[in-house]
Amino acid sequence: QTPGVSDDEIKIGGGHDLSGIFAPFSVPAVAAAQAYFAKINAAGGVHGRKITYIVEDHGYQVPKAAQAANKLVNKDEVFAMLLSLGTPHNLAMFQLMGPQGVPNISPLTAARQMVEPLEPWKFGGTASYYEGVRATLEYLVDEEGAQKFCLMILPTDFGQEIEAAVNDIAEERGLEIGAEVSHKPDESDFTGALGKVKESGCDTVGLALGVSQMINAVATAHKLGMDDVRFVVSSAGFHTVVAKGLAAQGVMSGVYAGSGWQDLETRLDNPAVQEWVAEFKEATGEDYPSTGAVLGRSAAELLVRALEAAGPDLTRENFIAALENLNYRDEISGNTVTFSADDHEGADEVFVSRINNGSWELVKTVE
Amino acid sequence: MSLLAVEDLAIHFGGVKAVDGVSFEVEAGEVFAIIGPNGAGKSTIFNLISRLYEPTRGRIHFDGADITALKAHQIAPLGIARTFQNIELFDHSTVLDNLLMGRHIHRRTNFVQDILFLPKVRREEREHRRRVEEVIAFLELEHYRGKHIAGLPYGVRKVVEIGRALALGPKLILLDEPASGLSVEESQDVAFWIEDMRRDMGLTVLMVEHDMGLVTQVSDRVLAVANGRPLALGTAAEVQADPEVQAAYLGTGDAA
Amino acid sequence: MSLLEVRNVETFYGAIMALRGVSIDVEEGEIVTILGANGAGKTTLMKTIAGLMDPEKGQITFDGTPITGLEPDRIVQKGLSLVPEGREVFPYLSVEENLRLGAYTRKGGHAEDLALVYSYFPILKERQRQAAGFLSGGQQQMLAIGRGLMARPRLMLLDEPSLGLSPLLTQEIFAIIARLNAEQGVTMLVVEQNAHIALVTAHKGYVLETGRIVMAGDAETLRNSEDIQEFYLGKSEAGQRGQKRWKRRKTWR
Amino acid sequence: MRVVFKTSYDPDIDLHDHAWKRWGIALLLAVMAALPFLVGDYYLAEATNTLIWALAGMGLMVLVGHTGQVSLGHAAFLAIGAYTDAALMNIGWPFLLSFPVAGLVAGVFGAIIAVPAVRMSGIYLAIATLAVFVIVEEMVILLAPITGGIGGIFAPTIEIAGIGFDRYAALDNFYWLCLVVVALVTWGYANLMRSPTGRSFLAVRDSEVSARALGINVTRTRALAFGLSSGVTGLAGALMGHYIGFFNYELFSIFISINLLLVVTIGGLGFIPGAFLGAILITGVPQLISILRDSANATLGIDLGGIPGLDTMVFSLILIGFIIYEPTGLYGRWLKLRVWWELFPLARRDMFRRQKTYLKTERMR
Amino acid sequence: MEIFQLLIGGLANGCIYGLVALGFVLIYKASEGVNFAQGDMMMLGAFVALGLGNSDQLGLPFGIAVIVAMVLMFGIGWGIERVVVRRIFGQPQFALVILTIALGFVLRFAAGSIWGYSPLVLETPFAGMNFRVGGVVIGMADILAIVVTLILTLGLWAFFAFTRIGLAAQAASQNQMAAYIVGVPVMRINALIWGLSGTVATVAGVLYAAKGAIDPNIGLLGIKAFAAAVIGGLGSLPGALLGGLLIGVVEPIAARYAPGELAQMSPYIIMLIVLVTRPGGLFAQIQAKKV
Ligand SMILES: Nc1ncnc2c1ncn2[C@@H]1O[C@H](COP(=O)(O)OP(=O)(O)OP(=O)(O)O)[C@@H](O)[C@H]1O
Ligand SMILES: Nc1ncnc2c1ncn2[C@@H]1O[C@H](COP(=O)(O)OP(=O)(O)OP(=O)(O)O)[C@@H](O)[C@H]1O
Ligand SMILES: [Mg+2]
Ligand SMILES: [Mg+2]
Repeated sequence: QTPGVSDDEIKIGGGHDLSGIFAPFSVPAVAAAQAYFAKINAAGGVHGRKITYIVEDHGYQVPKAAQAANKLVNKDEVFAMLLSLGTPHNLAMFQLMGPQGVPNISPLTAARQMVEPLEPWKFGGTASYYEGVRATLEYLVDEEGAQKFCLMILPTDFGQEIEAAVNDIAEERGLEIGAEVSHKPDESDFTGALGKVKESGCDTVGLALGVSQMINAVATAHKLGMDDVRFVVSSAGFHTVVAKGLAAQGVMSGVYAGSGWQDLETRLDNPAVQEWVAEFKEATGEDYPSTGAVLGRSAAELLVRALEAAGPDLTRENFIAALENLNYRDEISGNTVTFSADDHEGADEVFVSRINNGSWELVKTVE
Repeated sequence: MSLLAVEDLAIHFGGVKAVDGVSFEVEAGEVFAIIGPNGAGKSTIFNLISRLYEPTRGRIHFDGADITALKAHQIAPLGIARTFQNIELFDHSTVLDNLLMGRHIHRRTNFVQDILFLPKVRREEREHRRRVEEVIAFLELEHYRGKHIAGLPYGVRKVVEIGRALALGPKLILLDEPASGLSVEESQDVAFWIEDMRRDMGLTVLMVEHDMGLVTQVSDRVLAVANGRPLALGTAAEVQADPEVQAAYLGTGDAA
Repeated sequence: MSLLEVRNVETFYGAIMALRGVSIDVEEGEIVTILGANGAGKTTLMKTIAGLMDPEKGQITFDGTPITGLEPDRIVQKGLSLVPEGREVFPYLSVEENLRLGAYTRKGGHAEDLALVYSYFPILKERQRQAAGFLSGGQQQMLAIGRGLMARPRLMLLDEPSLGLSPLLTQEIFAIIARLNAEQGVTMLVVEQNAHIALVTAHKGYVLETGRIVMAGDAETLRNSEDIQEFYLGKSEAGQRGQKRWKRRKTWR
Repeated sequence: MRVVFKTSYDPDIDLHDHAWKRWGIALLLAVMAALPFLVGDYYLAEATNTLIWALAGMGLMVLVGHTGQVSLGHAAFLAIGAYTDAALMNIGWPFLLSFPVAGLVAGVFGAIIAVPAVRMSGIYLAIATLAVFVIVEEMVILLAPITGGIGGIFAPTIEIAGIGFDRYAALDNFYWLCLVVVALVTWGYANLMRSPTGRSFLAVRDSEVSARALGINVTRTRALAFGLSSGVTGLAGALMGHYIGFFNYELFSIFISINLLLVVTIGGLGFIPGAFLGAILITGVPQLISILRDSANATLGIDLGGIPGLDTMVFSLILIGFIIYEPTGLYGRWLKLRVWWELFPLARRDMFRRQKTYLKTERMR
Repeated sequence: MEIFQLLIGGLANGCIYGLVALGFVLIYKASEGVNFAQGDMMMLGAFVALGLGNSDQLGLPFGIAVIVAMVLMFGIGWGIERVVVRRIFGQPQFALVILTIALGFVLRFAAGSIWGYSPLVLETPFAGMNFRVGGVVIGMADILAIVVTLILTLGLWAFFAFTRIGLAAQAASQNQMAAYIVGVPVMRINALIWGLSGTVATVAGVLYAAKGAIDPNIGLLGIKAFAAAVIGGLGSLPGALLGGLLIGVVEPIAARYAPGELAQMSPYIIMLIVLVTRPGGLFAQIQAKKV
């Protein structure tokens, strides 16, 4: 008997932050995934089984994440985990999931540890922070002649990956690195850090901060007349609100992002996108799906496709095998999802976008 | 040689000269009372002796040693115990525990031994307990042994405070208004206790008190202070006869 | 009708019954004193009247209106003011601010009353800017009484007003009580350990023991009662007690 | 009502004044020891987690409950314990040695901080410890070679005398290990509280002047309490590291400090059992809420999981309810239940009615 | 020149800390309690203003939206006192700490349920308005933050120093029983002060929101603001402002001139230094008891 699978139900688990500082990602992701499952379930489920997505709130606290894993794996006996948020939280949950081989699908973190080292049960959704930033920097060096990099980062895993990407590119291309400033999540004035950046003469800054902090920092740079400095944010900053917020502060350009999916706003004429935005609005009452929602929906689709492909006799083995054979285009995210036995990262493309007058604009796609 | 000697003691708080050149000596085995109008500096003298306040000038000698430079917690081990005018008990503990806390200076175990509760700790605990029970019997507190301080009436708390000071096993005990808030009957008990402390326990008593009846009854010598300065020193009768003391402190005598 | 009527009041501290059905009457213009040993429940009674504690049973009426269970500030507004046991001044406010707060419920100026309090207790005037928490015990007691006076109450409850005061000041306090009563008709309910002076000043008295009123009468009668003399005035048999330390049982128990 | 005649002081000095209480504790311990045979992995893991929180709670209880000092930085001591233990085991020390040393290191660190900190009290101390916490957090990031920096480290597996005590591979054994540690610490703590040291803690809490007048060195006593507190918390940190298996500095967040404060206050300040009750509340109730939520979904078809943050909100409302209903903590309620039981059927409801209470400034101490 | 730039930014930012700190001090002054939900009140205030003012929401003119938000938040603060805080009257201060920690979660939940968890941007008429004075750029938001904070601090200070109710509030914090027996309606004054702190929190929230985006978790700022209030000497309004300014100014200057990690630790190191040298904060209000 496969855990979490009965004749009419498949239990899927997720450890999320629904009440803490990363709720802006978890909440829409869960809403979008639940909406997707509701639709599938209403249509009869997958091979006659309804999907139940059990979401535990860990509030971005690691001990609670461990508790959530204990409940989901040992009590609810879920079939797989989907969209769990937070790097240390996922790693803590892996402790329990690994020995039992509970598949982990599209966690809400683009840390490399989500797929590396390769394990049969680990599956990442999109390109890592590292790859996103790397592609963006390459674009900036090649197309816009970036010469010197600075860093303004939070001491988190995504900050660290951006740092690694900047360092690697600089080394490979023989470019200089200027000031490296680390920040705290509760910081709200960036004049000093920007002063350091200015002093070291950087033309490009790798920015790994909270969403509100990013807006604040870039707006302050604009205020200080540092309009010639470009900011590179990872997928964590590839958020529609960043573009809107900066526009409100009078910043219309100069911010770049690399991520495994495309922004929705410019693709609203795509009928699939249009349809989903309408569905999402009906399900959640929110006008516009945010980054988290896009990721949540895509992960849900991935799960459903793999379950369908795995056939009616569902086991973790054939589910994993099915996943590894998937290859499809995700219209909503605008990327192509491919897995194989040695590639557990779904969408391998990176989309480099930049802010233009309050919207994200795609400038380059890197395979 | 006198047990306690205070020389030219003074302390100023901003402009207020709370104590301003007070000297006196307390002989071993004596009951010495300090009287004076409100705000005369009596409690402050006590606080200076217990080293809670830093004197502006003057010296304090106890048992032949100068204690002016000691820290407040170094006073009790010398054998000086005190009570407070406004009652400073450990409100969330029982009477028994309050009295046991009075035995602190006699502990001979360290915290590691305490955590392991070695037999030595138990032996000492028994001894502390025995001593405390003596105090309880002496002050007739049996009835209140297990009660929490917070729920006790004012008068009982005053007595518990005296008990805690006694549990320390001091040579000198400082009593700040031991009988305030007590009825006549209870003050009478205090008088007996003070006499017993002196006679049976060999204690020296230094006390501040407004109840002239009590002062007259128990004290050997009385020092009257006013405005931080000594006014008169002598037996209770002598001091009460002093016209200055009468004017500043006693009034017509109706209240006594 | 009495100014203050307390009927059958029972007050608890959790499971402990501190008042066991107390009834007293205070007539307008009287000075009434309550005597009682330690822990008799005097303070509890005062607090219950002032609304600081909730009685479980019984009624309290002030000037004809029931005040049982009212918030204490409402009761003060009706003209009842308490000088509590143990001073309870505002330690970080200056002496003058403490006094001004005493007149919180009153509209209009109170410079006159301030001057009056200062004339009673000149030391307070000297210390008017000092934080009340650093006054000596007796000075704080004066401040608490002064603060009570500032409210110009119709009924004043005084819980051990002489606590920690010098003999001279104790006399003065009771002189003030008598004078306010005589000149301004302020009614007084006084709890006092110094039974001697209390019974000289008061018109009427109650004796409270273990939560019950065990004796009541006018001051004269009480002063002449044997029990009162023995236990509260400390007069008779002092010598004998001194030697034998033998206690006579109170006859009302 | 039981009437007890005592013929020596020993029953008062003993941990339990009646034999039946001793038997009660023995029975509780026996049930706890047998737990792995009685329940499945889920409950056993939760029990282990609760034990660890109770241990950390006892650590903070010494400080907050018994000496009246407040700390908002106790997560720092958890971190120190966890990292020290892991680091020592990584260089080859056996657990039996690294574990106590981890507690010792945390304790000594705590005592050192306490020396300048003892002049502060209440909120001021809380903020100073918060600052210390932030600095420790930075140090953890900086000391990457030992701590793994931002990336974090995996806890080494425990082996004692060839037997595995890994939380994931041998949960039963790990549970017993935690149980033994917790039992020993509880015993030591209870001993402390019936001895002169414990009494000096209480003295310092209730009246500093009196404590000094009785010859208690307030500074030393507070530093000792701080040291013991952080030491026990360090032990809990080491166990927590092993329990979770992977940790980086984000495990030891300010929320952990706040949760620990909840443990001791909701449990009942100043009572050792309070730490356990508080730990049960903080670890168990959120689980209970989510289990109820699931079953509401399964049986009634009410999907409450769709409302983000509802679990946490319900938990918060429960906390608010507790505080309003029983401000003295769970242990206070427990005591009342016991009185009620002992007096049965004589107890009246109104016996436990709260009389009005009033606060006075704590700025004068 | 750069140092002035840093100072301006730091002062403006410090003013926001100071404003949140004022909220802490208000409640502390009236009850010696600490409201751990103060940061969340700031968050809610910002959201209420946003809900009233943003063009895709109610769309009121900015000034009116802020004023209405201040009034509404007064009501919410007042209501919190009436509904929950009052029920633990007279209980140890710890009870309030726990209560407000839990309350913070409830407020976050409320804001999240109404406005969602994604960051939102408050539309302000002064966004992007900057002045150049010499080589220093000063944002309109900075000027507003500084001016409003000064006015509020002064106003509140005067309220406590000169009004009858202000004095009564302080009295109530020092001795609740005594306050009652002089006729101070302690609970009603508390409710008033909670309302005021809601209003002050709204102002802080709006000024904070003007600098970036807001989401239900921005209340986290409250912890640092609380620290500011404490090192100022909790209970002193100018102290709170000073504490806020100190931290606000130290942050950018350290970020600019101090090396790496030290920069981030610097506000906390400053806090430690202040507390070790002055254990009761800059404007210490703690004294040894007279015995
Ligand atoms: N810590 C202090 N700060 C400021 N002034 C103080 C302090 N301690 C005492 N004083 C002042 O010193 C004077 C003497 O106070 P003290 O308490 O010694 O009086 P006392 O003789 O004990 O009076 P009482 O009989 O009323 O208790 C008072 O005027 C008091 O205001
Ligand atoms: N907070 C409390 N908790 C429990 N019991 C209390 C509390 N306060 C007082 N009591 C009890 O209530 C009874 C009455 O106390 P109360 O203070 O009213 O006495 P009193 O007559 O004023 O005594 P005193 O002369 O000492 O002031 C006492 O037996 C006391 O033990
Ligand atoms: Mg005195
Ligand atoms: Mg009394």
